[in-house]
Amino acid sequence: MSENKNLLEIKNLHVSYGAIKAIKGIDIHVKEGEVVAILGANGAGKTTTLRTISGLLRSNSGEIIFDGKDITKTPAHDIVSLGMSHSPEGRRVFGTLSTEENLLMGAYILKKYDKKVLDWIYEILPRLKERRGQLAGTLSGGEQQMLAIGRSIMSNPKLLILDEPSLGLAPVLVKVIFKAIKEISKSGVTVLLVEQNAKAALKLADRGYVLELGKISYEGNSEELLNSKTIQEAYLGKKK
Amino acid sequence: MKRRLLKLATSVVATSALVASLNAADVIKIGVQAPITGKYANEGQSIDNGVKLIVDQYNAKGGVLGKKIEVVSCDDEGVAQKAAICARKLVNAGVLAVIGSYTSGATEAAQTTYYRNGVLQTSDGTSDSLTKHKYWTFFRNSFPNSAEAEFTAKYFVNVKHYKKIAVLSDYSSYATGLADATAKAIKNLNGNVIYRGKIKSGTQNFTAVLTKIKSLNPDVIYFSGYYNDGGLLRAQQVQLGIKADFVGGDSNDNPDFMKLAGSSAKGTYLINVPTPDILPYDIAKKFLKDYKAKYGMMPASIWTLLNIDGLRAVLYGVEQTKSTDTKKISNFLHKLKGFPGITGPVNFRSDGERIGGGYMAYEVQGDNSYKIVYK
Amino acid sequence: MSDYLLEIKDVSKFFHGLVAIDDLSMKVKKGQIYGIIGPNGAGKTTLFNCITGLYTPEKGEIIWEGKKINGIAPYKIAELGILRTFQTIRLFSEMSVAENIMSGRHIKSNQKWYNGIIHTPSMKKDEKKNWLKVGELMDFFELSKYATTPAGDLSYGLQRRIEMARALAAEPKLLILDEPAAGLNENETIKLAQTIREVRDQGVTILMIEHDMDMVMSLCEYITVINFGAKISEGEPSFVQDDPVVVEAYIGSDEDE
Amino acid sequence: MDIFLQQLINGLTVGSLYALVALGYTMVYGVMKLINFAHGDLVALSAFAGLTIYVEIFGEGTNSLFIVLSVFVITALIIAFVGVLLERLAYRPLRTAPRLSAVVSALGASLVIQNSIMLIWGPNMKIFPSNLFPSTIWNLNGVVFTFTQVMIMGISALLMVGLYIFINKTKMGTAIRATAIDQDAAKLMGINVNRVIMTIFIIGSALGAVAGLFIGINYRGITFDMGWTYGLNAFVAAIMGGIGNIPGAMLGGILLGLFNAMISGYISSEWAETFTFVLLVVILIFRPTGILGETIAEKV
Amino acid sequence: MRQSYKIAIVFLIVMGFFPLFSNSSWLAVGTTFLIYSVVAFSQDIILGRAGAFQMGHALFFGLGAYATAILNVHFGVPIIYTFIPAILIPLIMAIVLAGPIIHLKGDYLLVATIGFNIIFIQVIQNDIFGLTGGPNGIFGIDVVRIFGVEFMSQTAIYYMSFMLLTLTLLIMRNLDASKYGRAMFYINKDDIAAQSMGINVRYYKLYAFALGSAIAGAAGSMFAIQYSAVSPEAFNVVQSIMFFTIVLVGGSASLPGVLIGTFVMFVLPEIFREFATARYLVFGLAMILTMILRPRGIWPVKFGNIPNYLKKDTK
Repeated sequence: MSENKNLLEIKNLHVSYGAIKAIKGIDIHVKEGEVVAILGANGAGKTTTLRTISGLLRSNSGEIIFDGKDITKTPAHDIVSLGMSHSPEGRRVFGTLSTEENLLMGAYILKKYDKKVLDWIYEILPRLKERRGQLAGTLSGGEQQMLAIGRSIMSNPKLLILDEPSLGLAPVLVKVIFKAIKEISKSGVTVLLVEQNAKAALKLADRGYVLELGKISYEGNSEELLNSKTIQEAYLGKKK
Repeated sequence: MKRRLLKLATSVVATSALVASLNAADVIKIGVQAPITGKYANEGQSIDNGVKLIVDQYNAKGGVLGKKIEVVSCDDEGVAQKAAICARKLVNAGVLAVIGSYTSGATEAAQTTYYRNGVLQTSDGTSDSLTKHKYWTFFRNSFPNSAEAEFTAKYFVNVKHYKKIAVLSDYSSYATGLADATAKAIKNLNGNVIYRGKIKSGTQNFTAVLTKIKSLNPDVIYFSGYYNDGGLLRAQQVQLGIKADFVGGDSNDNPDFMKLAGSSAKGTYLINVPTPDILPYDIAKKFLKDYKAKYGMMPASIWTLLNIDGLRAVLYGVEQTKSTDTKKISNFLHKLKGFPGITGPVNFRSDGERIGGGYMAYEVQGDNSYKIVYK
Repeated sequence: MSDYLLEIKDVSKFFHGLVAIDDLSMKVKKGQIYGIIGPNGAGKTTLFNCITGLYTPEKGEIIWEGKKINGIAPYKIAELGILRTFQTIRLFSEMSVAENIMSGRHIKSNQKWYNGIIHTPSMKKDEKKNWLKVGELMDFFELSKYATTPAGDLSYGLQRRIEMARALAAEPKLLILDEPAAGLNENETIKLAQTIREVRDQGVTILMIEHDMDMVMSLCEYITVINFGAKISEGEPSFVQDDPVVVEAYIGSDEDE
Repeated sequence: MDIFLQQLINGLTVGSLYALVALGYTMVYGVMKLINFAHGDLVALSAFAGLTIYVEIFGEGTNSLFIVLSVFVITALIIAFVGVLLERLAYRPLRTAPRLSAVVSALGASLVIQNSIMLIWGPNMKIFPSNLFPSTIWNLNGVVFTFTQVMIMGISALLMVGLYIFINKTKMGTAIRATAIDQDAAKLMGINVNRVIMTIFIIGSALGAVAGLFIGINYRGITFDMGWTYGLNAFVAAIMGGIGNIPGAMLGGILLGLFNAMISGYISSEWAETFTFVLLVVILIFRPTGILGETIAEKV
Repeated sequence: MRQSYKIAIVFLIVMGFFPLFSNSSWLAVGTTFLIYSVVAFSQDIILGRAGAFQMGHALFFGLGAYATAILNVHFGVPIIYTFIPAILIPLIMAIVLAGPIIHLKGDYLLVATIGFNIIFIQVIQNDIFGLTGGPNGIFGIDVVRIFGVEFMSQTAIYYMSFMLLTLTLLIMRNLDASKYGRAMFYINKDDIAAQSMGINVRYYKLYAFALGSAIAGAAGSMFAIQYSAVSPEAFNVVQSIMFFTIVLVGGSASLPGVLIGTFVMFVLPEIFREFATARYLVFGLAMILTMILRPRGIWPVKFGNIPNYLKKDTK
């Protein structure tokens, strides 16, 4: 699997918010078929990285190459057509649209949405089917997260970017979400996710990066990361 | 160094001021304060044109008292506040007299400033309040609302025998004044005013008020405001199927009234002093000919001619008193009797009111021409 | 009067019917450094917003020095001596550092309504007193050289410091810090911990949310752990750190083990 | 009773026009959070452009269904183009600027359009010919309505239903709603936000153009500054209904038209505007974001 | 901001000597400029400082003008005594009107204030209690007399306006260096942070409304004296929009900005009056361009005015 070519490659990326440097030269690559996790504390720059990749933010310098194309300056909506899909932090579902309308928006770039994909989403996330006519804003947090993920695979992406999919969810729901992500990954979609639930994330991921203050402080295989003290330290402050 | 500069600067300013005042002595400045743009632009432009025509004719003959006449125009847009600004401007420009403005409101707003600065003013404004202050500087070149109101009342009660009369005006002082005076005059003749309302000028949609009037079932709707609202009122009245006659006060006498009313114009009655084309005087015919020759069209309405008579009377006063002292000219004009005007003999009362006047009622014909139905 | 400066009694807060804080209780002693930890989205900031009056809890009581304060306007809470910093920095970014800190002096300044129009000698004295206090704080937080720089132009670490200086300028009894170390580097974090201790030693009680566990564990004397709006553990750092419930909530549960 | 019904028809006619114009305000606001002060002037421009197209292309006095339809279509296209141009030149460069900068730009655009009209067509009132629509008048037990009024109410209703279907049932419509809710999320769906905004300006301007032509045909006299009056009323209607909310704009427009007619008819035309704004302020005191507007809690 | 005080002083000196070099026509323009500058500053207190979207400011300007006009013309009160009600009436009305709506967010507050302005115009057009003179307004306002001396010449009125502007600038300076002025900025920049620092948002916004309206009222009184006439058009929404625009085009809360704004919006049209109608077209274009090129105004405000004794080692 690791012999596959790079689907996403980030080289020496720098990003600023006004005067504040949020990302200070990071390199990340994601191979086809992989699941890669970016871990790190709040304010480390995880979300900024993802938003820059999907074109919502502009980088100061560095390169982002997706599927062989330089997308550093491509607008967000065009990046979607290239096969990248980003499920943002905080779910950001369209509250006054129904669940199904939200899903159909996910397939906006397609001439006509793929019925099979929709059915498949309803299959792996059956709760969404029950709620298909309901306004997304009235769904529970877990259901909204399911919707956000479902919405982001409606466009048949090659790469799925997930930002904190388990944020604020009860363990039982986290389970459902991660199961769905696993399903999606199994179907051949490459996944890049940012997670605070390190254990769950690393169990799913092939590789991981630890981001600290806008720099990569550690990278490696999931097992290495899981067994290393790094994570324990980063999260629980068990002193070295 | 600084002080020297200051001195130099003051002396330059002083000399130029002196030069300017010397220049000023060579010409007589006449101000025009009129609505050159805005709602009443065609009336305002016509007045401005008329004044310039007369002044050109005078200057061609060498001016007055050997001085050239210069026209200074100021656009008051028919708006009182702009009129107050114009008044300041024209006074500051050093005019001897001001012709205008067209509307009573704009005239009144400027009146005090002219009075305080001793500048003569002659206007066609018909609002009774214009001569109320008895300013020695003011001369009305038309006839006051009260005269029109009495004529209208007589026509309604004694001639047309209307039983139920609805009276409408806009908010302007002229129109409210005329409407109130007319309503009062009708009551004095034991006529029956069943409705007295106001519309907001320029709002276009008068159906709500007209529907209310419809419920009262009047014989006639009298509107004392301006043509741009009058035409629409008439059109919407007919649309709403209100059978009453429509009678417009003097300010409805404008070609745009017919255009706005469209097919509904026919059968409308208008009350005004004689229209330009039926003035019998030679001097009137000559003026209209000259105006047409210079501007390629006829003056907008009788109001231009009335203002021109005001101008001619003032210039006559300058010539007769051989003076540019406005107080002297004013004293002369207050005693003016029988000066041959374009709109008939010009006579002023001591309060600046023009004496005389002959109102007529016209019926608009199918081809938008007027037929005199009462005078 | 109770022994506690701040008491949270069975407080619940809902958003659109979803529970954000669930029947939460806790007690903060005067002079304590009190920590609140929990995963993102657990409801910690919501709790702070309830305490500072930005939100009104649907249920329960927030008791400050023996008096119920829920439902009171935020500016009155500040007048009571409860001041805060924000998770996402909320500085007056176009204004200078000094002016930012001066906003904390607002409630301590006794200028009258007419002093906005006419300056009086007593007002000038008041003005000077407050500016000098700002000067002291800038010295304390090592911000003096940025006094006239717009706050928004400075780095994350400096901005966090300004926020804290601003809150301290109001001479609070309780200082609420929402993730004060987020975005700081290691050195800055160590210095921050030191500063917090010094502030406490001046008599200010501290209530903080923090993700940097090194800092929380070494600094806080008492910790409450929140997950899904509810308290799952509380106690001294050493206890909390080893509580299996906490470990699971943080590192994440193993799914199908 | 027939007087009441008559006032109802008067109110509905004006209300339909307000609603058409209000939609333009509310759609732009919904997506861009900008009060497009120039929208009212586009309405005025439409009346002048329509008149010129009619007179110059077809000749005054001619009339047929084809001609009237052509005048409407051509005018709507021109105004839609001007609307797009407006967005492109005056608003797009300011999308990330402080909000008030865009408001000033909108006010500037309003001045530009208004004064362009005045320079092109002159300051005087222009008058629409009376024969564009048949002058048919129906009288049902004393309640009178004209062909033009029926057209105004009918076409407006049709356009509004059409817009409602477009917004709620089509992909582009859903994309517009999605963009209004969350621009970043919309971008992540692959929605080209610039194109959505362009579409909104096309639709809003075209609806305003139809309203402008109706105003010309029904009220005949058009002035370069009339956009301000209609614009303000429509804008108030949009706020009443809850700005950003499409059904709200329709509701607000109709409500305002009816309210105006009833106040003028039964209480006093002298105080109609006062009543309107008192109503508005009262609505805002009790519902700070309008009748159908949502209350959005600020995230801290 | 210290720099802007210097600019203000230079400006005052220039304006103080202006009458020596000017004829009465230009003096009239100068007077208008001074009066409108005062109104613009008062609008700036509400919009530029407190950040309340006030688009009905002409209402308070008008209240002052009408207070002077009505008291003088109908009740024979000498002009000099009408100053006090011309300040107090707008002040009280500002609190009464803004009170219930002060919590409204941005655009909603904007439309509500437009509404108040329109209601005001309708009230005076309807000649309420026979006092306001309807659409034509009130004419024949007296000149200022102090101890029997008439201040009637354009120069006298110019200097009265000049004094008013000087006073306004003084108030602005005092406001800036006070708890009240700073509170407005804090609310404007981040009202949630401001509340959390103990600032009563409602109170300070109302304070801004009251102070701004009172100053506008004083300017209104001067306006009535300058033209010896007042009428509704001078105080309608279009005027309010002008004041609103002046502040934003010039630069919110910036002394030189507001002066430039007033100059651009009121004096340039006077100078270019010859171009008659095209000038507004150019104006509109200039407004758009200014905002695109300088979104925060021609001369944006610079913060950082701290007392000298704090400037130890600033970089």
